[in-house]
Amino acid sequence: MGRIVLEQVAKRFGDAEVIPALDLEIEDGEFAVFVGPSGCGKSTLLRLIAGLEDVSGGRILIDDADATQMAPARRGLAMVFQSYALYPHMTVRKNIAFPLRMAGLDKAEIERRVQSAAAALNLTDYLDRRPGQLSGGQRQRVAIGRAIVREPAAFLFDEPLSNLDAALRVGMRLEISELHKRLRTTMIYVTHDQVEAMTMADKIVVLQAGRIEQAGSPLELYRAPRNRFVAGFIGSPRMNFIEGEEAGRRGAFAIGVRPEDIALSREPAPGAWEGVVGVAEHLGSDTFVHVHETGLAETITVRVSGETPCAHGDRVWLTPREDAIHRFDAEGLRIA
Amino acid sequence: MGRIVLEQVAKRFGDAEVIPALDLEIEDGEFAVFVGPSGCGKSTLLRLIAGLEDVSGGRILIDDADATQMAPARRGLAMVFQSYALYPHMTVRKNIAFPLRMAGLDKAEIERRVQSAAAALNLTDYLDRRPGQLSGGQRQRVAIGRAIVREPAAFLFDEPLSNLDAALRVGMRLEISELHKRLRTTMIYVTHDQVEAMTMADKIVVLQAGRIEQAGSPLELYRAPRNRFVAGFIGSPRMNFIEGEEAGRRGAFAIGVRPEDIALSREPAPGAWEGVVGVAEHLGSDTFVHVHETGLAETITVRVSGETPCAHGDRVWLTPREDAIHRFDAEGLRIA
Amino acid sequence: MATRRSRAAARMMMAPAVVLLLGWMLVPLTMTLWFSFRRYLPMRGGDLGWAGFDNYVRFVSSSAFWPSIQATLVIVGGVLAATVALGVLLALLLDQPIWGQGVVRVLVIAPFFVMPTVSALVWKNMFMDPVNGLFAHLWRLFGAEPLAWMSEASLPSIVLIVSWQWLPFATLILLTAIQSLDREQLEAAEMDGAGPLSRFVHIILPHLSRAVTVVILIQTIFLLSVFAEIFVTTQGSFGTRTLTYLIYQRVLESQNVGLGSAGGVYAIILANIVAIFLMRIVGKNLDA
Amino acid sequence: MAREHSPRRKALLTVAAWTAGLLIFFPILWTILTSFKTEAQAIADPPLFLNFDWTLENYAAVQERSDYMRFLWNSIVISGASTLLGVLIAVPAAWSMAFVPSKRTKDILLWMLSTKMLPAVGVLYPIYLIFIELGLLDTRAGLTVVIMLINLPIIVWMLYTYFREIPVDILEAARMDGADLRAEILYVLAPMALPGIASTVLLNVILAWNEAFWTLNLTAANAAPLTAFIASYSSPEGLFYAKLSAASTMAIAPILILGWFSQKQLVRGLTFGAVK
Amino acid sequence: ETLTIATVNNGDMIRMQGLTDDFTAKTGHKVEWVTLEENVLRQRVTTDISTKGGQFDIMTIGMYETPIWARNGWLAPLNDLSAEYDVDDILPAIRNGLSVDGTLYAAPFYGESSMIMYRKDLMEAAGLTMPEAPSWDFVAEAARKMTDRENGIYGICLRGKAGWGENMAFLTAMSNSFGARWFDMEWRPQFDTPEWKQTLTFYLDLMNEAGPPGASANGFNENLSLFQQGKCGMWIDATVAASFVTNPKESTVADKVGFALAPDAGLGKRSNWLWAWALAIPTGTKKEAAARQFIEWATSKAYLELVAQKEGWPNVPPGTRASLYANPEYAKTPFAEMTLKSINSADPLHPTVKPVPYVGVQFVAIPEFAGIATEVGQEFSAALAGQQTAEEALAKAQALTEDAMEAAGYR
Ligand SMILES: Nc1ncnc2c1ncn2[C@@H]1O[C@H](COP(=O)(O)OP(=O)(O)OP(=O)(O)O)[C@@H](O)[C@H]1O
Ligand SMILES: Nc1ncnc2c1ncn2[C@@H]1O[C@H](COP(=O)(O)OP(=O)(O)OP(=O)(O)O)[C@@H](O)[C@H]1O
Ligand SMILES: [Mg+2]
Ligand SMILES: [Mg+2]
Repeated sequence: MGRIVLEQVAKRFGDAEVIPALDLEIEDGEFAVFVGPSGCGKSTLLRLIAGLEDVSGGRILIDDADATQMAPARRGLAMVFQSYALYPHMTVRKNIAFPLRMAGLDKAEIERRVQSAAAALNLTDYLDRRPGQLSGGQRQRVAIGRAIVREPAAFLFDEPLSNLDAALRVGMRLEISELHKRLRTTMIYVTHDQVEAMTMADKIVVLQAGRIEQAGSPLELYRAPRNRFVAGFIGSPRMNFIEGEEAGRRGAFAIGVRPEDIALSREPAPGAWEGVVGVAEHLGSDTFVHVHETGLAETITVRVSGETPCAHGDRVWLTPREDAIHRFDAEGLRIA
Repeated sequence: MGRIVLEQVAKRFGDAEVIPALDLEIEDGEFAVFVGPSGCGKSTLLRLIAGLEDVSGGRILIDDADATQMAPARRGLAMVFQSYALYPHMTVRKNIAFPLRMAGLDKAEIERRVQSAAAALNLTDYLDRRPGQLSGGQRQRVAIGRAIVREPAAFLFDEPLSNLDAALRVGMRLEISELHKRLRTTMIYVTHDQVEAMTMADKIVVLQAGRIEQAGSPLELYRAPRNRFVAGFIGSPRMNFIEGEEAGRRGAFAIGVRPEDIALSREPAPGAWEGVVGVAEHLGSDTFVHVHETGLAETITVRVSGETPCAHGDRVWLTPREDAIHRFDAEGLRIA
Repeated sequence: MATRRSRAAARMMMAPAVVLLLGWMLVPLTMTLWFSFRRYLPMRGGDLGWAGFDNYVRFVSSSAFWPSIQATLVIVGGVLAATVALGVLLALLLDQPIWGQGVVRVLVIAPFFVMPTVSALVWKNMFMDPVNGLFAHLWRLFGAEPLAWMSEASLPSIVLIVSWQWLPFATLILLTAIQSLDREQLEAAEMDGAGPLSRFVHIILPHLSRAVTVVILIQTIFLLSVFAEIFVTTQGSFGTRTLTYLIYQRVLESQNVGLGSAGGVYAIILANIVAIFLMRIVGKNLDA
Repeated sequence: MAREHSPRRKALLTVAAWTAGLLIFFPILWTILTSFKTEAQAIADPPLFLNFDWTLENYAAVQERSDYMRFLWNSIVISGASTLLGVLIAVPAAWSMAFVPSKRTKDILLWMLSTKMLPAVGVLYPIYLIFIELGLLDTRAGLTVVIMLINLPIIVWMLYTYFREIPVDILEAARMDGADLRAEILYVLAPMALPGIASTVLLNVILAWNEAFWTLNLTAANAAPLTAFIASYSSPEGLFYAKLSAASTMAIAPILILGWFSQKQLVRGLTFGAVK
Repeated sequence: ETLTIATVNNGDMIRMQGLTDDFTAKTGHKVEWVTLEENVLRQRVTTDISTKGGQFDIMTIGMYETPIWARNGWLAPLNDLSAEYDVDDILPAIRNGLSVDGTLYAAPFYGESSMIMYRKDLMEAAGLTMPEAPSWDFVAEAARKMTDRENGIYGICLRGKAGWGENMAFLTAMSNSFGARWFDMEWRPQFDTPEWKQTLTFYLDLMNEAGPPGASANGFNENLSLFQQGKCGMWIDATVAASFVTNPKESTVADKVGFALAPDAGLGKRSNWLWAWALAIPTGTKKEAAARQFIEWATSKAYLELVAQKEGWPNVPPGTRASLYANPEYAKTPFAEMTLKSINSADPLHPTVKPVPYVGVQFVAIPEFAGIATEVGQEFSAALAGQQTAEEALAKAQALTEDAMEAAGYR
């Protein structure tokens, strides 16, 4: 079980209104990801749910029970912190067992649960080490292990991967996804990395300045962003925005085209945008070409296949796929 | 000017041989990137070039002059540290001016150069702030500014972006690339992130345990990795390796196929590898499908277009592009 | 961490320390204040009635008052200057790679463990005694007339003794601070062409400023109430009568508790002026 | 800068550091040496360094005169108990300041420190009167409380600086894991801050051990610690250097040895958050 | 019962500590000693008695405190002492100093006056002979002649260290012989008189010409060790020092010491003082009976014999009992006779040439004296150290004494 409902939840720190009243429902078993730029209130929202901060207004329902005034430990949630927050003076075994000890379980039961969590997370060999003797990824797994043993109604993750290096991040991302597939427990995951959001979420909640800009499945957000903010935030490399005449011609204040929806050619083409290659980033499989001097936007990024030859200073012509163009009005709202 | 040549350079710390004798040439104006796993000696090599460590053997030539015994300051190189190493008690202006003050330049000249560096790096508004009052990206720029003003023969960067978050990393990566395009000064850049290496380098030097595994342009390494280590290190997601029968059939001990070189279908196909989808990561433009139970390797990762419908538990068939298969012998060396 | 619950808990947990210290401060302070307005002469039968501000006026107008303030400031200032300057040098030295670093550190740290009374006795008798003291022997060895430290150089002697006791403290804090300096900063400065002296002036010294403030704060707290060293050595003569010592003389030697209490109130005021002044700097520096 | 330094430079620095170290240590060394001389040798001209007849007669004389063990025991009890009590009171206070800071936290902290600046002589009479009233004169309990109060601000500050370095996350994790305040402090905070607590304890034992004003003025026979022991050797009639040295050595030896054994801890503790 | 006794860390008291078993054996009472350095002791007992702290059953106090404390009713009178104790055997000068209105309040443990101790060999070498009762002029001349700075020999060692019990004890006694006094009959301080100027100038000149270096830091102890090492030609100080300087174990000049009365200036008063360390019982102790027993034991004739038996006659506490000086064994000690003469020549009730309103030879028995005299002593000490002139020192002394007397309500 783990249905979490926020009703008009608001948070002020002193005078600063960090989260204006917002409503949100997270279904049982759902993997919800909060994304948004730094300082937009993701962590705050998560901590409100966890009970580590008091709400300034509104109610938090967990499985239809009002949890607004409950102590963190009583909400039946488990949290994985960005810093892992492992107890450095305890062995892995003790770390994982800690919540069970606090709950007063008997020794045999604790040991049984620790063993099964460790097995699930490939930690069996490390049970007697201290966190200091583990690599970043292993620590992350211990933190998850500590959360799992409690068999919580929901997991809360606050940027759990941001301290790992790129390669590890990919691996751990997969592990968490697989864990979710296996446990089918509600998970709320905070990140500012849109790749993580896209790859992991059932539901992405895009936040800006404490407000929900859009909530929906990754592909919904990718295909039909509600406004320019969401459009710019989701997708990598970023969507290119063009204002002015080109947009006007398409009946919009601004249009957006994703780098993968632009074709690049080295010959002039009718209606194509002309420009000069700034930097071409060769990733092997793909190349990201940053095109300048188009007169439309400072840079237009185009994704082409890895084989396309392309170098700094080349003159190129860009053709957007017309059906993939997103249109926005002056307020930044999408024109359907 | 800034041609850097290492001749039989070696480094021991006490008994530990961190770098066995190696040779390397970096041409004037080249952007060289040292990559490799943690602890492989990247930083050590950079510090040898900078003069912050003494070599245990061999010679370092800078612009054909023997610099092996020169003091760091006299080598005409500038270094940007991973921690930025800004002077916390000085304003941005003073930080940038510091090397010039040490060089005994007069006030007006210092001010002129600081202004021009600040302008180039968009730091003009922050000149009177302390490093503590800047964001990560701004600090990074100050560190670069401090390096630029000296007009060095070469820049040395030691993982300059590893303390930044994903979005900023991409931006700064581009800025450094553009800086290089503009200044055309030799740059040596250390990272363990292969994406950075691929996108920025003229020449990538892949290190393992202090040895150079391969040095060459990004696409050379992508297309013709000299061994399994390089093949696995370059490219994202990683190359899939398959040993055993499938490899034997192709006259190799092991074969490697990149995720983008595998076609995925939901119908059986002749010769195709059968498997079950574990996690499908939807990035919008692409989807990475992690396929299990193929009997060939634990997981085979496939990259398909964003539109391909694909979910956990689906049964799929994989067909590698035969011409894109890399073959390796038992020692891990590429079979041409 | 900022829920109502935790804030309530925090107040509860602060209470014992705050209440105890408040009591420790207020009860004697109130009594001192009370005494300071009384003619309280234990030798003449105790509390002889109301004195108004007589004690206060008498205390400041006594010829000993301003010299005592001066002596206090000279001792505090002198010890601070000596310990900080020598402490920085010593810390730099100990930070270098040397053989037997651990042993040297043990040697340097030792004076901190010596009780003030003992150190004053040892210095006064075995080193500074003009006849049998080691310094006298040393002076004679070079054909000089031995110095009568306690009378001819009384303040410097006391500063020397107290500095010897506090040098380890300053050295250790500064040493830890130096060791915490990001080595990359020094390397960056080296790459930037700064020589050893420049690195010291431009990088190390500014980095130490925070540690220096802490040294100054803590030492001042202890130095303002230096007593044993003076009691054992000069008993306040030759210009070494600090405010603390003057109060001691008024209370215990002259047996005028009222007058001494007024002095105590002045000392509290002085301490608070110094405190506010220090807190200003430290407060700023501790935040940074 | 991990460059190898030339052995010559290292030798030079070694000589300089040892010279400084020995110079600073010399007064203590000289005291210890003198304690093994006869009174006449103690003032010999020229001074005798090692070439004298080592004798234990001063130690014997001191032990005969005063029951060293009793003073020592009092010192141990008073410094130990006052530190323990201080830590017990300071830990919760430091927890509050470090983890639930408010605008007034720093003011409170600085106020606490400022109570240390009260001149002890100024309040001797009030305290003495209070002690008479409460029957605490010449009791170890009374002295323990006073010394604890004197050092409490330092203890709070040190613990505060230590606690502040402990990530709040970990305490929050404990809270999520169902730990109440007691469990949080006992099982998570205290073990993590153990090095800090240890050095706080050490420093305060030293400060308590060396406290000479209150220990002298509030005790007579029963609770007198080593500071009172020393007061009977300070300047008697006749020659006394050797006996004074012996008594001094006996008074400082326990704490010196403790300090040396735990110097690593102590060094860390002395930093008062000066260093991050 | 267990008695807590506060005492000073002088040799005789330390010897007494060693002999406590004898007392315990006789009476069954145990004794806890609180032995402190003189200044610390004074601070401790004064605080304790003035606040009625009751920490001590017996306090070691001096001739200065006794009358003041007794008048305040803080000391238990020592009447009804046993016949065996023989109060009348106590030297009258000493007894007077420890009594108020004829009642004894503290039993003398040892008594002392001051006298000249000199080096017979050096005196001879200087071609002089020491009369039994020399004048200041003779002393000054002899001191100058004996001085041999090259060889570290100084003609005269006098107290210079500040403190009412240190340099001021000596200087006050000296000033008596020059006709000076602390206060006139109206309690007006007298430092502005020519007599004081003469006293101080004489002292400073003498010390500058014939005194050891750093004399301003020298108290009893420092001078004692100087003399024992043969660095002083003459030393005017407490008579108890005689046993130390003639003790061959401690003194390098034990066999060369002569004694003479403290000098005078022909005005009828000599410059010797009178002092006794005595044992007193604070009122309010619950163990008064046991405390009395102890005091009787420690200041009895039997105690003297006990010490003589254990440590030899030269080491018995001197200066308290006439019977001791009548003892032929004790008379053999070289200093016995001169000590007795010195003590007898002091008169605490009429210490000065001109009349004064106070008692005490080298002190003024009023509560404020210790504080005032210490501060005055610091001024004089600073003058000896060359930091100010005699005139400046006297002017400051006058001012601060006036101040303090006013604060204390005398004027
Ligand atoms: N305890 C606090 N007191 C005052 N302001 C706070 C506090 N905690 C957070 N804030 C403010 O609330 C806003 C939201 O903070 P929050 O930590 O939730 O952002 P975030 O989205 O998690 O950012 P990041 O991606 O950097 O972690 C910020 O502006 C922050 O400054
Ligand atoms: N001063 C030193 N003394 C001893 N060994 C050292 C020293 N500096 C580095 N090493 C060792 O040399 C090896 C290479 O270190 P180096 O820092 O160059 O690795 P790196 O490739 O930069 O790793 P990372 O990616 O983690 O920064 C490591 O095994 C390291 O432990
Ligand atoms: Mg956050
Ligand atoms: Mg590195």
